[in-house]
Amino acid sequence: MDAAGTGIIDLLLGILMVLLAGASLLLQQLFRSVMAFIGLGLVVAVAWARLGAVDIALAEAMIGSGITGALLLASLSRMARYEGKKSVDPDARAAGAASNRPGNEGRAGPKGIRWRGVTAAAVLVAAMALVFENVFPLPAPDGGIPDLVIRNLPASGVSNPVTAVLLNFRAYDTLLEIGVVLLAVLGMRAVGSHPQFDRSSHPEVVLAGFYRLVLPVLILFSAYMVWVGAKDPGGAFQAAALLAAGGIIGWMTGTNPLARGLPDTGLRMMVSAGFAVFLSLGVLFWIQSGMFLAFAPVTAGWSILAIEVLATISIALSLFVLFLGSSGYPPSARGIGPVPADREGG
Amino acid sequence: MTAVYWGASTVLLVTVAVGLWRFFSGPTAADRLMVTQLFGTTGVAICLLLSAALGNAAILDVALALALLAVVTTAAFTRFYWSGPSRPSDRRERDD
Amino acid sequence: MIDISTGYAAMGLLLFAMGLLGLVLGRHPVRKILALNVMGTGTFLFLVAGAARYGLANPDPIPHAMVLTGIVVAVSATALGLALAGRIHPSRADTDASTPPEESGHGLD
Amino acid sequence: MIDWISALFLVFAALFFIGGSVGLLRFPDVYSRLHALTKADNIGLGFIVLALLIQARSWDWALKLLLVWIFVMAASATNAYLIARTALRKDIPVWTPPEQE
Repeated sequence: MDAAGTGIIDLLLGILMVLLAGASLLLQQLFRSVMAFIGLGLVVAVAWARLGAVDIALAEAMIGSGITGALLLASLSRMARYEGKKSVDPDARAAGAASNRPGNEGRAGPKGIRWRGVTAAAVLVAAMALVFENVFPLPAPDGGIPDLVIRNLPASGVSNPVTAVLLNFRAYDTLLEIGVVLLAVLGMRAVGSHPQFDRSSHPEVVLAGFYRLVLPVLILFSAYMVWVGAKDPGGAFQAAALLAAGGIIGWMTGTNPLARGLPDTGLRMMVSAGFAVFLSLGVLFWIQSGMFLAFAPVTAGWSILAIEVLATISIALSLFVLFLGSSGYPPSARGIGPVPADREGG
Repeated sequence: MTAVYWGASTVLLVTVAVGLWRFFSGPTAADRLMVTQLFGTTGVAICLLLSAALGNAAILDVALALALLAVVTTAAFTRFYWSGPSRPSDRRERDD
Repeated sequence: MIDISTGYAAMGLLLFAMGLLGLVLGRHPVRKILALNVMGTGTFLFLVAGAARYGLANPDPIPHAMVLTGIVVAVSATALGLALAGRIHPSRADTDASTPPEESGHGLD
Repeated sequence: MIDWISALFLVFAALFFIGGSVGLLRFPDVYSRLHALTKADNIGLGFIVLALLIQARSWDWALKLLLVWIFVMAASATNAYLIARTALRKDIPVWTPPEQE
């Protein structure tokens, strides 16, 4: 297996990716599409590892299998339940619109699909032609940018080039990215309330047992990710995704301490802490050195670690709140999470 | 030894591709879920092999993450999607 | 044997195109969100394939960092989109019942 | 020598993964397919971990391999329980052998 050329592995990965992407777009029942999309995430995680992008493989594995799947399944179930209920709900007047099977989309009308299909295919052919004309074959690498990163790595405070780019050389990208996550949480506070959620009346004893086994490892793994991110693949995003996934598992068992409610002020402070500290450190160095986010080489390592720790907490809570907001519970003043765990059935 | 690792990964990817048949034929939603479980486990196995083949210990962390979080999708499925009373559609071809 | 970065870049373009078609042709909001995510995956593949031109052992870290932020933004946007879809969806029940869904043209499907 | 043992373990692993896939395709109901799937999880992955363990370059490498195996087993047991219980609750039929004439 030659590292510079494609092999059977790449061919198989490609076939799987196309099949699963096609399935997630074409299958008429949305549940099947969602399952295909979850499978696509797993295949893509392997592809990242194969392409030497281990940082991305970690993030994809954690977010894809820990958050996206649960998010999609929970939202889809809520919508399906709502659509199923619509015909018997006296407030919903339009039984006609409920002709779709719950959770599925009906067939598009022949007229709509033809016009949209023609337009889309035309745009697509033009775009693909442009891309093939201008981008293929990819230009030969000049070695300039990676060399620049490697040369300046000692001044960045960390030795993992991806972390150096993320939190030092292009720190404004990451600052704005944390800002976008914060904005999503703000948006979720506005629209993400949909309080009906049929809690299963059965206690999840086995899942709770697994949760007790896995939670310490998740927390340890997450701390390890933050720490190791300075020199090896890992970092705040991966750590945050692990913690958020732990929160989601715990919430599904009904025994999550967070589920008993977190004071709203505390929640707000913790969700925005990462962005706030990142921004203030950036301004601090602006005053000191005249350049926004220009970390001094001496203190860069510690600044980055401080930002990463707080960003981990903020992003983890944000992802958890986003999951709850889109899967049935409003992150409202009552605190996040469901009412205390169901007790019936012992 | 590296060639053996690559060969084993290829075989595993083929088994996954074959398992995809169960995804398209169903019949119940749980069958489709099981195919994604197979993807997850095989993904763990391939990551282990890749880490040995490329000599990159960090890929082991990817495998560990996949292993630790394998339960999330199943739990969400049973907790949200397949919660509630039994419907005739659960047992038939259509798995909505 | 195709060069590895060209191969994965072509795969990324293909996924992007498939996602774009799905986005335009899909009717259900969840389908559109899935399609957007497929487009995102295609974009990420293209970027990482570009980074792999410098070799798999030490690829260009800048696209990697961009894709990493992209993945987190994508999952946040997906969550917000699903919440919005959940809010749009019930309101579709309030549109005129006499109009079949494919002709009502409310732009939300 | 060690390489040959590793390769042998990898062959066993591949056999169990192939068996898992074939079982997933051929077995008649959800419960038996679940059995095939978890065999691939536990024993197939176990053999891969064994094959790599005897090749491990350092102790932390070996420790991570063992952790992966332990958690895959724990997760697949939990998953199998969750799926089987929910399927039973959903009255998914259990396959019974056809009557002998």
